[in-house]
Amino acid sequence: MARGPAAGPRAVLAYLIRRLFAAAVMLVVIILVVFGIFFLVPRWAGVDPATMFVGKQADPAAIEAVRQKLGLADPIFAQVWEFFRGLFVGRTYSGGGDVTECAAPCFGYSFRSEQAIWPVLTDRFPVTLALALGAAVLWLLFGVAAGVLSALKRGSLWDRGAMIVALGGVSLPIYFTGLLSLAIFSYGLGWIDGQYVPLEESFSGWFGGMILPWVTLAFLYAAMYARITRATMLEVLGEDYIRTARAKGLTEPVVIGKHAMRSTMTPILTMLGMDLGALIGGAILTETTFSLPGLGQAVLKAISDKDLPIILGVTLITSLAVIVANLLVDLLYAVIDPRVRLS
Amino acid sequence: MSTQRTTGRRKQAVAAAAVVAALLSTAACGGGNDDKDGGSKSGAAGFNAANNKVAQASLAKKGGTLKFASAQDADSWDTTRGYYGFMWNFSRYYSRQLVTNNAEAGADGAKVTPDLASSTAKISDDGKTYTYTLRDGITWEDGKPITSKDVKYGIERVWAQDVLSGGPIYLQQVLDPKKTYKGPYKDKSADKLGLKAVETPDDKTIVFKLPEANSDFEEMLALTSASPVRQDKDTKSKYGLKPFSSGPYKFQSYTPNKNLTLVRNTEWKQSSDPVRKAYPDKITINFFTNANDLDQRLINGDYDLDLAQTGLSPQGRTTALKQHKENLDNPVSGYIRYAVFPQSVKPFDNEHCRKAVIYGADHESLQTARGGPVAGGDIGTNMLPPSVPGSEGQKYDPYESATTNKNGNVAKAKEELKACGKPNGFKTTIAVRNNKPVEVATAESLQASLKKIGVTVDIDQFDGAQTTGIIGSPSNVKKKGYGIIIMGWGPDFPSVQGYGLPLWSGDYILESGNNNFALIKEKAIDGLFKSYTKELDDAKKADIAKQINHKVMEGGYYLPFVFEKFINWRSSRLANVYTTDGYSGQYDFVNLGLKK
Amino acid sequence: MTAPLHEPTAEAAPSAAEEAALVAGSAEAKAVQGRSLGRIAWERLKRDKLALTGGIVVLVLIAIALLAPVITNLVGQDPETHHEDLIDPLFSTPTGSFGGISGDHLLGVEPVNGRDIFARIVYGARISLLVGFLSALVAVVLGTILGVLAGYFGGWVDAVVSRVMDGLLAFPQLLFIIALVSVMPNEMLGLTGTGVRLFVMIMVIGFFGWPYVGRVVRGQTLSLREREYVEAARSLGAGRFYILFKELLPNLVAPIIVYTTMMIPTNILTEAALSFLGVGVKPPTASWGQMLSSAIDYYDSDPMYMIIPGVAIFITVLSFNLFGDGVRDALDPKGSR
Amino acid sequence: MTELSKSGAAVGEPVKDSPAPSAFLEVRDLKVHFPTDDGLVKSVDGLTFSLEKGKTLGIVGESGSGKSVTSLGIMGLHTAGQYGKRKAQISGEIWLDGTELLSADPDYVRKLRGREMAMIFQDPLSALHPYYTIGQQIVEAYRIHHKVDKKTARRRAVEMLDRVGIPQPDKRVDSYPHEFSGGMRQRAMIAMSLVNNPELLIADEPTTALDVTVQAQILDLIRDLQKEFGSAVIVITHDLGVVAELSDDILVMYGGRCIERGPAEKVFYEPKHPYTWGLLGSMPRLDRDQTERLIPVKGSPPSLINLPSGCAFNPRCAYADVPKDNVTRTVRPELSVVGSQHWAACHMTQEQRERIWTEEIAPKL
Repeated sequence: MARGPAAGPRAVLAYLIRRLFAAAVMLVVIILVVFGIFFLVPRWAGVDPATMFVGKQADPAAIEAVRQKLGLADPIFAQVWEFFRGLFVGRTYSGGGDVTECAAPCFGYSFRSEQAIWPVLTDRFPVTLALALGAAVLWLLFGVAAGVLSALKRGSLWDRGAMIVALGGVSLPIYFTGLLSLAIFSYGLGWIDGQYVPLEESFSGWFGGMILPWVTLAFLYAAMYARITRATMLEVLGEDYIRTARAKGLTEPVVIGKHAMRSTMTPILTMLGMDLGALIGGAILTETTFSLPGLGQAVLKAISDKDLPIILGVTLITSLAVIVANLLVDLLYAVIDPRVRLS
Repeated sequence: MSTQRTTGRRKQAVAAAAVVAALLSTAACGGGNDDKDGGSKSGAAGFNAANNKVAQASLAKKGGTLKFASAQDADSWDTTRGYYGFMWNFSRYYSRQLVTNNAEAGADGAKVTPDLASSTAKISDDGKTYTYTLRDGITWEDGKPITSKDVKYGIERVWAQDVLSGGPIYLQQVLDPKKTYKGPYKDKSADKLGLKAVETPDDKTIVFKLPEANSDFEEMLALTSASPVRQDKDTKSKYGLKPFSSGPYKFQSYTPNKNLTLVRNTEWKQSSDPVRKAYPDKITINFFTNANDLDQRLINGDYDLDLAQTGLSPQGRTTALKQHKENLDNPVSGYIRYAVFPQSVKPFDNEHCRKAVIYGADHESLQTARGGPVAGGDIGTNMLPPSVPGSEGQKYDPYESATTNKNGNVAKAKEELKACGKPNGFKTTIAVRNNKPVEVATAESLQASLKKIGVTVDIDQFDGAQTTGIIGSPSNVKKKGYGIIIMGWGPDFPSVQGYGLPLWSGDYILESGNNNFALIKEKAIDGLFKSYTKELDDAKKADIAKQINHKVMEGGYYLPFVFEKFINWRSSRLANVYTTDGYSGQYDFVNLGLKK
Repeated sequence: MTAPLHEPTAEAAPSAAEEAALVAGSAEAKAVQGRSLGRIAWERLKRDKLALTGGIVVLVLIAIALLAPVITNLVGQDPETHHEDLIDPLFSTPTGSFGGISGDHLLGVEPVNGRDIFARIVYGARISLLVGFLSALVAVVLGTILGVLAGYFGGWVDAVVSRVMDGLLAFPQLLFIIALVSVMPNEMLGLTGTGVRLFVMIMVIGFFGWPYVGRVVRGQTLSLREREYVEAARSLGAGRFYILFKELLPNLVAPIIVYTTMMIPTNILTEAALSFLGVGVKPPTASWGQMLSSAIDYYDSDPMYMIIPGVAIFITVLSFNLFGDGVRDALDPKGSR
Repeated sequence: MTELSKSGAAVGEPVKDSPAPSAFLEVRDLKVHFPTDDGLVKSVDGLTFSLEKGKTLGIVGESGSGKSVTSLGIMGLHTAGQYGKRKAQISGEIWLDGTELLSADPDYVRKLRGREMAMIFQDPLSALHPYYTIGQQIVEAYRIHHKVDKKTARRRAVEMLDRVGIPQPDKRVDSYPHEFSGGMRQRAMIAMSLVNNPELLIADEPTTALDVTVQAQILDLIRDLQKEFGSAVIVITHDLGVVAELSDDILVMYGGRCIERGPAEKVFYEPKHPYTWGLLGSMPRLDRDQTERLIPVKGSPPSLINLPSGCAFNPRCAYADVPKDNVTRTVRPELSVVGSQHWAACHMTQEQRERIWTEEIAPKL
């Protein structure tokens, strides 16, 4: 009967190892799939990837040389294997008397922009992270607040109004709201510069550049979170333990703010973890609209350039982010909800 | 119905002409005082004030940061690998050549002037030997002198196409057409200077020995790909990330697709350089992904000019034309936008079917799709760009595309179809790059107008990043049935050779990376090109260019859309601004100055 | 047994009214619901004005999409004819005010080529709805089959399906779809151009959508499996297949309907985003996302061109969302809203 | 002045406009109505009773009879936290220790909750917050009403857990509800309710969710604690057996009204209302075979929106036609004295009831 208060550290460790192993398998699958897409599909479509790397007046010999250097002539398994090896021990590309070193962790090397991918990722990751986190703070604040208020004033004008606005927010394409907000607040009224400035250059400039993307992105998500919060809060308010809390003589702010919120936040945190993870790779539209030099922008450019190594790198980093975020959420969940046991 | 429509059309055309005329006349007013460095309230020089003339030259001051913005990064900043026009233009900040384009406005800017060399080439009588002597005081960014061996090594790099792909290979084709040299990285000689065709008897002298004369050779040496590179600083494929500077500026930082900063090269001496004025202290480029955002930033004054020099996008163009006309120039780019008919795809093997399409096309609609007369350019009537000697502009209009037939001539088109044996029309496919919305728009326009003569077309938008692989492969073009390919072309250097050789010469039909999409293999044209390379007289060269152009047009291989023009933004801060034919109507970057 | 008279009462009674709620939760009440779930849901839906409005708009949109050629014929326009005479050659924008809105062109004309926006919006509805519905269908079919298999058979089948679902949910989907669509050939499976793109979009969006359905269906199947009546059916000697489809599927109808209605608007937005990014259907086929994408070049000089497709997307997605919300609430056995 | 039963609990016709009563708890003409889309749900429709300290009142009825609504009404939980919903309409009077609660300041009532009056809920698993330990929840309950530090409160929590019979209370205080068995959980719930020595304890179906063996333990516990603390206790249940053991008085509710009340032994051994007979008949007894339930209550609870006219029980009553002139279907019976301190609302005459009870019902029980 008497189980321990929570899973012990050993259980947590075992759980972590199991999850990390699953994550690794997952990443391998993702790598395989991405390789398949970019090497097998073009071949099927009759396009030689090597021709993407040569210029206007390229001759067949140059194309062949590029193919050699990039290892495009190797079987796909060999290419995948090389990629894996590169992740751990680094990798050397050579051809035509030129040697290019790519240190571990080598996520590949872009021959279009002559860069190792890892620095690109580490350079752009903070921008995307800042975008996602900043927006998350906003949407949590406003979305959850609006959701709670709607739940507490269920059926009121505020509730109906807020929920229709929220539904509207969910129904708007982000590039549409993004452009509108740029046109209005940046170009039109000139309130906000709306231009990305690196944080190390100027905090205020950075903040000014991030505010529109944050708000735009947060608007979409705040709408979703408001809806979820409202529904969850309503469900929680119907729970017996809320009635118990009242029966104890707790004041309403404590009942709502402590007892009800604690339960309401659990699914919200789950969502938050997944959304943050997804945003790290999925902020393509936002970053494009606002010209933010993040991962999404890099990958969109890479897709139009067919710069496979960058696409592969970003896809991996993103999947990793989603997996890590999910893992964190699961761990956090175990902390928040004592009923959850790590298994 | 149709009469009404024509009337409407005409009215429209008249109105449009009036607008354009009004624009240009105001511009003339604005342009009138450009010598007095006047301009508008904002300080901008006025509409077209820098178009083929120098605006506000005297206002340029030393110092400041010149800020470029761009929606596109260079293909590579490596002098050997870059092929984008703006890269060649920009590379003059950090790279010098033996000879370079004249720092002059308009057509004069396309002429060659000495740079590292003390004078233009001493050419032997047979036109096969070019000798240059380097001037004194020319240095690398570390203060060491630039030698003839550095120049030779830089040129040799063109041969290393397997490592340094992407750039123009004219020098290789002219100096070593048989490709006997394998490039410096596979060079067995100790100094890696094994290229026989180039000799460096001493550090100051360099001699080029051409197997066959080529009258445009010096133009080729003026290309960025002929820049010197120092062997100990050659990082091979990574050279483009930080080229070693021989010019007035050097790389401080560069993150591809993000930003680039140049700072003064303190070892560069003004006295050693007759071309570069080097006004600003610092030059930055910021890369954008949203073209509208970019334009808006330009208009707001956050940046000085667009690096890519492709003109404002429609929204920015409208805003700028309405509110900031004094900041605009409307230069001719030197590009011709056109449709080309591969002869390998039936029925385009028949010249009458090709001509049917040319007659059937609504040229004005195509022009509108390109952006109209101002932002798109004049209706293209032939295939020689206005900046190339021998060009006749709209005066040569074999299909009366800009006059009688500008809205298409259905009757004539039907006649040609009959002559082709397809009186009821046919089906074909237009291939168009998916990353060029304007080209897609022209494809749609062509599709709509060809419908009227019974020619139904599918539009296949192919991946613009794979242009060489898809339409550059004649077998693929045939397989896919691309009867019409929409493309554009600008001269690498302003001559019929620099423009038309890869497009029209039978020798240039390649299995991969082909640009002779029409697969033209006419003895007459090939012969004219041969005689052109041997001809040293400019007037005669121009005449040959004219003949080639006529031959191409008579064959009906091409449907030119426009002689491209674009609307280019210059900030009010800029001084000493001018467009140059040397870089396809772009501003001459290297001599831009700031007012403050 | 009992008269259902009290049923709606109990249903609507405040949750604090403990005893009333108890009635709602009683086995009897469940039996009533089980018998006439559709009718009760419909009763509830009829009362939800917003959901009804959404549903009506959805029906209108479907009608518009189906009757696109008829509608455009009625106004005498088609989506692909150019009207360059209505375009200002200098700015490439329509000469008429409000994006060239006139009696002939109800919503104005497109910049550059002067195509009729009304006709393009009407035809664009076809693409949006087609992709929205079919990809949801793909997701539902895949999700139902795999979810039922996983939930019913358990063991390694469940393990594999669950892992795949986790994996797909961890995939950066939009990125992936863009990448995939952008390398797809122009011709495949006898389709060309827009056909290929549509096919790929439908399949890929559907493919990434099925885990959401799969999870729910699996969970439902798991719990239903434990119920007596399935056991009973089994003991009567019914085959596994029979059990699956006769007993489980009817009980899965409600969650599947809910997820489908919620998935369609998301899919429509995804289609619009893909078209916006230039990997959607190909011109001259009209699509709202693509119109919005090209309208961005005229956001100030011809704002109507941007607003119209934007509003079209907005209204469509909003209507589906409103309707979906209503359906979800109506089918929610707890009736808690 | 209200007539008090000798047992001290309950009973007496409502006295209009009376002054503050002397009973510890007095409920007068309590009505709790909920407006809904379908009409007004009259969950409690005119209920009157009173209760003295140290005494126990059992309220019996089936689901939907209004017994839980009554208890929540006393606790003031119909008005607290009813956000945005159509609010419950409550009328009547609830006097607790000389104060009328319905008209009192809600915050004053809140302060009484947990301290003066506490409640034990039916399902301790759902009634305890799953994310907080038992200790945290008890400490919280204690500290709202006592200005003490956490340590003191925790000692008190351990003490209470010990008192309700939880083994190793100093350890279990840090356990979460889900780590307890059902019986232990209910003990913890009771500990939490009693932590402030409330004078009124309402136990709403305290044993329904528990095993039969555990039920007895919990009932014993409540009885013991009541003796110890001297509180007034209301036990709400659908199980007559539970109240018979525990209560001094019993009140039977049907359709939001009281249909019979009286001292426990009277109601249990000499019930005067057919519905009470039904409850007795459906009560499981150890001395009887479970299968032979002789007088089950047929049908389901009445709609609280449209109560059947006449006697609300008439559609389910086997003896609805015993009184003449169809009176059961037209006239609502009022409570009338049927014995000493014993009231019932039925149209049947005393004789008819006696006859049916002795001839038809009692033998089968």
